[in-house]
Amino acid sequence: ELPPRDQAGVTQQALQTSDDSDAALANEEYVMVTTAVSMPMYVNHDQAAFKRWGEKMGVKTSILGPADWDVPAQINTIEEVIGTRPTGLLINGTDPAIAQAIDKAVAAGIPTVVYDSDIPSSRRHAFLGTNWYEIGRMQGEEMARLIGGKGKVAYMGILGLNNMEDGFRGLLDVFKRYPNIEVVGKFDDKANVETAARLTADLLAAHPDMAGICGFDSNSGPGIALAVKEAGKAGTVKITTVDWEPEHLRLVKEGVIQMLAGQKRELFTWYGAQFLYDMVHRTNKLSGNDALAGINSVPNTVNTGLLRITKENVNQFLLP
Amino acid sequence: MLNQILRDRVYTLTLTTLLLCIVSAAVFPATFPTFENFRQLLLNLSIDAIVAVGMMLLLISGVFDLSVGSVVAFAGGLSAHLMVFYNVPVPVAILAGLGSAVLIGWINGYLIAYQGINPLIQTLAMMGIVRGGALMVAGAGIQNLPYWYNAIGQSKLLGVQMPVWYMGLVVAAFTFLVNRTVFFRRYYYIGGNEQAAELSGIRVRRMKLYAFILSATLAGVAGMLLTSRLGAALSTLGRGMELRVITAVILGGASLTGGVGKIPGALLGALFMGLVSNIMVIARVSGYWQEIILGLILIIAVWIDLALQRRSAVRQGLPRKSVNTPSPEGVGIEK
Amino acid sequence: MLNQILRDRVYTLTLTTLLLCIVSAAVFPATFPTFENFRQLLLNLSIDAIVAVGMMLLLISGVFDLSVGSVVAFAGGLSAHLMVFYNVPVPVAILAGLGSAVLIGWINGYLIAYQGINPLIQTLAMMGIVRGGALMVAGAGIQNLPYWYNAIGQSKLLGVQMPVWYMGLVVAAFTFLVNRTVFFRRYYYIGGNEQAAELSGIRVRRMKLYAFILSATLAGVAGMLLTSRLGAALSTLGRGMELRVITAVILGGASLTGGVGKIPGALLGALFMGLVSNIMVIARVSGYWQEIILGLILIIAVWIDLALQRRSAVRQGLPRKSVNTPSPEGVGIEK
Amino acid sequence: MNPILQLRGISKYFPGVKALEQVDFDLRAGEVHALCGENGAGKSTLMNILTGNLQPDAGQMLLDGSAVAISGPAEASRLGIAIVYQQLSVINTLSVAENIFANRQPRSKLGFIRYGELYAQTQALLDKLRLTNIRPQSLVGELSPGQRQMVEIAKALAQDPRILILDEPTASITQQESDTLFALIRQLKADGKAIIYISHRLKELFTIADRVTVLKDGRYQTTRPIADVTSNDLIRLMVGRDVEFARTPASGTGEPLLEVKNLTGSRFERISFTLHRGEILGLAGLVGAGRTEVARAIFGIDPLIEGRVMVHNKPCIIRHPADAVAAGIGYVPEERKTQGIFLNMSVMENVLAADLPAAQTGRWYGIGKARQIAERFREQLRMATPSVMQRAGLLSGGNQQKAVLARWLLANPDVLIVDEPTHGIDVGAKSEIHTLLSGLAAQGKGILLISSELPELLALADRILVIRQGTLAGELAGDTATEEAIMALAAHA
Ligand SMILES: Nc1ncnc2c1ncn2[C@@H]1O[C@H](COP(=O)(O)OP(=O)(O)OP(=O)(O)O)[C@@H](O)[C@H]1O
Ligand SMILES: Nc1ncnc2c1ncn2[C@@H]1O[C@H](COP(=O)(O)OP(=O)(O)OP(=O)(O)O)[C@@H](O)[C@H]1O
Ligand SMILES: [Mg+2]
Ligand SMILES: [Mg+2]
Repeated sequence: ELPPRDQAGVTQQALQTSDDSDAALANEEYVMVTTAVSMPMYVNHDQAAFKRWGEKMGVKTSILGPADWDVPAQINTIEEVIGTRPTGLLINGTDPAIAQAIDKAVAAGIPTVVYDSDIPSSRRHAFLGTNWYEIGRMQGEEMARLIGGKGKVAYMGILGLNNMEDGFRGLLDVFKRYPNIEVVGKFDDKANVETAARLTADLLAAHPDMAGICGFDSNSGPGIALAVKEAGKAGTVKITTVDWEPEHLRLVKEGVIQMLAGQKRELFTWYGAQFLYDMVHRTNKLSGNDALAGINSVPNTVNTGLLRITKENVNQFLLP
Repeated sequence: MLNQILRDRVYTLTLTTLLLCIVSAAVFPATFPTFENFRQLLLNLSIDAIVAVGMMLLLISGVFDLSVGSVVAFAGGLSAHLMVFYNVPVPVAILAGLGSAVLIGWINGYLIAYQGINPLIQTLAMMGIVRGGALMVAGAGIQNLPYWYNAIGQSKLLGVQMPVWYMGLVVAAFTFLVNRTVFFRRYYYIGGNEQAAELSGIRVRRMKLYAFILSATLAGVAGMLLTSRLGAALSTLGRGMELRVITAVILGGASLTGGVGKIPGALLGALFMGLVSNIMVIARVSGYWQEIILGLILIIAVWIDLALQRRSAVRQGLPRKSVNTPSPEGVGIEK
Repeated sequence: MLNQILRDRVYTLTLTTLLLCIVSAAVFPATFPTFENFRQLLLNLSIDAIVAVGMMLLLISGVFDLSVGSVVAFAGGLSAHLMVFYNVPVPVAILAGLGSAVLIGWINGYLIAYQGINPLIQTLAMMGIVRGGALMVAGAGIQNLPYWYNAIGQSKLLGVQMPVWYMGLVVAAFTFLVNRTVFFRRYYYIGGNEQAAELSGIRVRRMKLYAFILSATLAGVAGMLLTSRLGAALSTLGRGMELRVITAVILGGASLTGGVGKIPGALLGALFMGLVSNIMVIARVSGYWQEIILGLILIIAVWIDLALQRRSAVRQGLPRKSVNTPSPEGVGIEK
Repeated sequence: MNPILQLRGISKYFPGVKALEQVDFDLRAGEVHALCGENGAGKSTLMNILTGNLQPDAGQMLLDGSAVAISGPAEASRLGIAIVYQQLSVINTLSVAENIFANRQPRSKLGFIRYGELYAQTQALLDKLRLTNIRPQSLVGELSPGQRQMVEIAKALAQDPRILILDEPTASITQQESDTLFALIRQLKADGKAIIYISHRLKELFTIADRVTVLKDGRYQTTRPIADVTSNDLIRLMVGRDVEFARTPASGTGEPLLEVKNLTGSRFERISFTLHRGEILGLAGLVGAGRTEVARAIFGIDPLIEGRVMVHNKPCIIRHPADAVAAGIGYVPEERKTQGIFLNMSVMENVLAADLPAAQTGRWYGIGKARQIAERFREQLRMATPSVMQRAGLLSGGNQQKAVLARWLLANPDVLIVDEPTHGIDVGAKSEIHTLLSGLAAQGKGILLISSELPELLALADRILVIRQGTLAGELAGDTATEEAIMALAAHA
């Protein structure tokens, strides 16, 4: 048969719930589905916090998703997971295309929370995260400040990713306001340190007067920094980038990278999971029967805000 | 006779696959052997399988194509672009998308078969070019595709989503054609011994050209199905698909040296890989364990079915393989 | 004589490369032909080039290895792990890292040469497994490596960073060995005709095993250099390196069918690819245009040097090539 | 004198085939011991056991009276056994020198290869074999089959073995080369070396061999001094019946089938001749004379620089073998292994290669029908194979050749070009193929017969064209021509 013309037509199963008995808790399972599941940043922030939460609450947590950045594969995983009826789903909002999968989960009565980037077109119960457009803006502002509003800048990341392209837009929107800033190019470092380093080296050769470079994926920073260091231009060529892995922090401390636009990824998953838990356990009843009332009892959208990491505060992030 | 069978990858792999199913059904009785799960499983591998059929044909004739993944993204992206930004009617947009795929296949085929450019370099270069094109047309992704376009991939038949049926159709059709038409039989000769094929009056170059066009077209079809299934076109679709598909096809009995392989093998290979990842989802394996275990299972599977083949080969007393180091290719080619 | 030369990929590619350099030097006199630019260019391709040498050897003998990229990450990660978390002395840690690479190579070689597992599947699976291992040992990335370890990759000689010199050393050494020792010459026999090689008393399996070990070891060395150059070990190092390197090597004159190729070709291939992307950045090509133009240049380059080879071939009047589609492989291998 | 090599009760079984059954064989120093038998009699298998490529299922080998087990080629050559394989085992991507000194290149004290020496030694060897037009540096892939065969021989001689095995060394070379080869063999013999000589050309055996051993269906028949047997005795022992090579009466008519006018290609120029309906036209010449090149050009494999081809009096442009096939021309190539046979495909598929539609019922190809067709030819040509589903690569050399011939019998073209058609085929089968060819001619086909075996040309051809260095040196009438006359025309004047 043909697909429904609009999701309203879909028969919704009642949101699955559970009581607080330890027995119930023991066989509750909260599943996180992301993509590039083994990307260190994800492992050390999102997934670490999610696991900690699970241990604290005494419930089972699982993390699933393809090894590489592969949205269709993430969708496949979500749809396969739905069949196994987890207690709650925590989904990395990698691309608007996962909206349908999310709706399927919701229709199946599985509490579903999206984190990192929002999927407004979906019927997700809640979203926690940041707006990549803002990450772009933040980098733009900082870079403009660092180079005194004039000079050549370039930026790199993974081209074609929805959230990253938002970031690029934010960055460029800022630069638009600085007529003396010349954007010499947008580059695809394929989330690969060597490529980022190679591109940067080439850039520095092409533009000896390069003022600054912005990076948008977690491998951009180390790569750019490496090439800038090797060209002996650490400090003179300004670098702003995303994420705050140990490597990034070290480079900030060394003064090679000037600013990191970090996300509070731990909060995404910790509170995301908590939202799921509260929905399942109806921790906060807002009405006689929230399900019938057609309301859900967790925040709709949460902006966790950004971290601004610079030489000043980097020491607080470096682990002893 | 049993030996005959055991020497044919299609059968040995079927055995291995069944084995895997039985085991996991025993371990996860509640979640694995359910209609939903298999429906989903098949849906998820249908796209790869369709591309794999084309790839199988290429490998039978001794070549391969790394650009299929990019073609999936480009063809889908192009028609989405036309429909959304230029309101081109659905059928026209689809034709345009498929047309672009045909063109890409033609260029690959022409440069490889007639200009003698190395297939790996040619298709790798094309993979980059077309990926660039995909970024051009799909940019950060295109949503809100026309309803009727989405209907292609999202409607269901007997509770199973269409792509699965299309896959079945493609596999069945090509299995039949390759077994029963002179035209497709020729590919085995080309892969078996290109010179001898040429001297037997087979137009090797032209046939290769066709093969590339065909596989690109199937990739195009896959692109349509994937985008309509997602209801969106992403420029990153089909990334890494080429390697996945080639692996599936080789698992399914093809060889990089050409001349061997059967169409159902393509489906089987894809099915096997789909099963493995499905089981890992069900078993909640993830993180680096996922990659490690996937790798191990792959090796073990191939090893098992080599063992099967070797044992039957030994019983059949095939020439001691020491000379050309034992290879699945060596045996079980006669169909 | 000239024909002889024109029939050898190493020379034709050198020509093409020089041509490219001259043109871009003329167009970008200020930015391209500078010492800094070339120094960095070489530094950035040195790691790939070292891996490419091993890959060239594999392709000469008719096989290849997709797991090298993962080995780079794992070997580097392992020694970093040992040095930082267990305060293992630098030399020991390095040996451990290299040892792990040797082991991986041995497993690949054993399963492929002695168990007859298809090289593509085996090394692809190994690529996943080892990547998993890399994630395990390197985790979030390991910083603050010992000074002396970093010194390996960061110190300079004549204003050029060490990895470039190591690359030179490796390429020179293997060029000599492969030309002048019976041991390495054997790989040409194996790739040229495995059975004939066996009949000439060459232990094909054992030689293949060695080849895999060697290429893995070189990948291990590359891992050491990369991590020490970076001053940190990241689990994502070397992603996608395998395809990059194989392309370089085939560009440099190798063929997937084996038997042909020269060690300097590996360097040349890597150099050519490095040059192209360098020039594109200088020419302000950016965004997806990079991929598109890179692809086009790749095709054109191969096409040009096919043309060169074909012309000389015709003048030499080599028949018998005419039918089986003209391929660079066929010609120009003799030392 | 006691034998240096003795084989006792050697047996070897392959699926469906008793390749060898209780075979005894002994070899003395300083003798040339001929081994003959039909295709598939087990000759090559026996030799493969001697060189350790195959292990016998039963029996023992005594070298100098002491039992040995030969593990592989390396071991064999260590024991001083060298072989020239029937199936070419040279490596096309390497130079002549590196092929000859495979894995044993001359080295300096430091163990590095000395190319100067390598090429010098090779040159010496080539001179010894009078192969003046081959450079040590040139790629083997660029040589003609005949030349490759000579390289193969040089490779064996280079090891200067005490036991030299030659498995059909003369199959693809001409008189001249054969003569040099024989001279060399006598030389070796004088030096007290032992030679095992396998050939289907009985005439050769009588000129070179001292003793002869006959195998039939893998069984040992007898060993006799060559002096005590006649050619007919041998044939009877091998085939079990009499075979005579009577010259077939010419069935040529006046009607031209194939007409070529000053054909010029990369290796020949201004070749013109006419092939008439019902005629067998012989093409003679030394190795590398350009016969194969002419054939390839006509068949559309190599580009023509000049000249035109007419079939049935109609000029036709042939740019590709497919065009040739369409025009009613067939070509049995001389290089079976690389250009003729599909080693990894079944005999059935090999037979059908040139005419797949034959196996169609309606518009669908059917395995069943294909099988029937293959079976038909298997019987007609007496192919020794357990089943038509057998991999062609597992057939004996001669039977592979039959499979290739069957392919063109099926396609049934008006003009059939056969390049060394009885290449490695036993006497029985040879006479069958001869009758087959003259039969085709009688049916009104035209046959262009390229052969390096003069008796064959003399027995079959109505007219013989002699090619010397790519040019037409002359024409002889088949019934009056003699070997001497042909050689006189072919040899470099
Ligand atoms: N590896 C193998 N597997 C199966 N059968 C084989 C194999 N090798 C040889 N045979 C069979 O063994 C028999 C003997 O083969 P062999 O090559 O020794 O014959 P031969 O005397 O050399 O014939 P020819 O004169 O044509 O070379 C043939 O029937 C052949 O089909
Ligand atoms: N692939 C090749 N590359 C270069 N030269 C070749 C090639 N094949 C043949 N030749 C040369 O072309 C000439 C003609 O060879 P061809 O085989 O046509 O002669 P032929 O009369 O058929 O001799 P044969 O008895 O060996 O078949 C020979 O000198 C040979 O060395
Ligand atoms: Mg034989
Ligand atoms: Mg010839």
